[in-house]
Amino acid sequence: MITITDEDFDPGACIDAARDPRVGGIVTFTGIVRDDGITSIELETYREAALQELGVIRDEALSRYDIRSVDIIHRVGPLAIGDHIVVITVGAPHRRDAFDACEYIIDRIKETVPIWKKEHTAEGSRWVPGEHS
Amino acid sequence: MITITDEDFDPGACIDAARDPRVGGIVTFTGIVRDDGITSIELETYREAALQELGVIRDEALSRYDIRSVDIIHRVGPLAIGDHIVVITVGAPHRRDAFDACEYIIDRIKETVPIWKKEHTAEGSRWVPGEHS
Amino acid sequence: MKITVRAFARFREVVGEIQALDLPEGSGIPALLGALASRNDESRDLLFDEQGMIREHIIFMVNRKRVGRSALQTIILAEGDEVAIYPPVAGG
Amino acid sequence: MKITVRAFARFREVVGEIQALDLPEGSGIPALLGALASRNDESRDLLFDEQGMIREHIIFMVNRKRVGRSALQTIILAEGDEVAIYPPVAGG
Repeated sequence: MITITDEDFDPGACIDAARDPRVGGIVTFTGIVRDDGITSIELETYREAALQELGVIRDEALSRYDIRSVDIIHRVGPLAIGDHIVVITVGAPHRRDAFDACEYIIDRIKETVPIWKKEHTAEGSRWVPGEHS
Repeated sequence: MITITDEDFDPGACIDAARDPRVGGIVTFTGIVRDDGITSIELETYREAALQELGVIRDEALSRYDIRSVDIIHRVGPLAIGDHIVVITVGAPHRRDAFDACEYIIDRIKETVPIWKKEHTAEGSRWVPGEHS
Repeated sequence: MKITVRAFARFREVVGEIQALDLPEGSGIPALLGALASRNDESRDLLFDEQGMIREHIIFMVNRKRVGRSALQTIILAEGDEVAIYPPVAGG
Repeated sequence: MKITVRAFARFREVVGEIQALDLPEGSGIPALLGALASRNDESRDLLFDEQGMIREHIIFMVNRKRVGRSALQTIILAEGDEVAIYPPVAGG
């Protein structure tokens, strides 16, 4: 399942949903708001294009790796330190594919999915430059 | 925290415990019982030595990677298909360290921690040979 | 013809989130950007460099498909197209 | 002297989970294995190959510290030591 939401979500529920008799390993990446001297952040998205792009990335992962499931939830809107930003859950027969696919997906998200991050600090606000700008 | 338990556990609670202002990424590996034509499995441990060895592996990971937390829970006793076997949770400022450390830990567990797996099938039972035998 | 322009992040803050532009038939991306840039200096600076070239880092989508640098000058827009402009992404 | 032997997995099934052996002072691992092997053919087969050598894949711990192949013949046990024997691990 691919979701972009303004609400908090539960990474544990994603792991639970990935349990399947053909699956031996589930790898989850949970991104949270780190305190880099900020007070809060704000995530903005081009929602229709982001959902489409997340679907492309999921399909790429499913075709490149021997995995059974990919689930992605990305939060948008105002977030505080420690809040969940994204959770990616990959279920696979064997752990190596689950690790590789999960890392592939988060790398691709940071390259191509239209989501932007604005950091608010005591001194002001700034848009975070992309890793691939 | 390092735990070896006869009871089921909650991977989501481990992710929750790893949230910290200095952490930007949490990587979790959850191993579950895959259906390889088995009916159930049984995990046996040399508990005191296994706890000690898991502590060594955690400390190795903390010194090799830029990470903030390592939590490991390993289940022992009789397990059914789909049951949790192990959960490893690593929190780090940046995702790459969290992925690398988590994969390092599960690889090391399979090499050195005294835990053994017996598979029960319709035809009989057998001890699973180690990946590093 | 009517073209919908959507802008995100810093681009949204400067040129506005969503707007309907009325452009001559046969217009392409440069004409659309020219219309946006003509409004004020801040928009012009955001979209064009000192030589009047479209700034390198702007990403374009037409109807939710990426338009690469090489197609920027040649693509022809059509009635009802949705053009999105935005800076490099930073999600995850 | 009293030595506690603990065995796991297939080794537990053949030689028993835990037992107190009474060995002569100065005994090492080979003497301990010899005492276990003397009980029945199954134990002997599990611990020694056809040439009477300790089988390659057995892992040994003395007081929860791994004993490598090279130390197997030289290590001297002491009163109260806990010796664990087991096959390659398969957890995770």
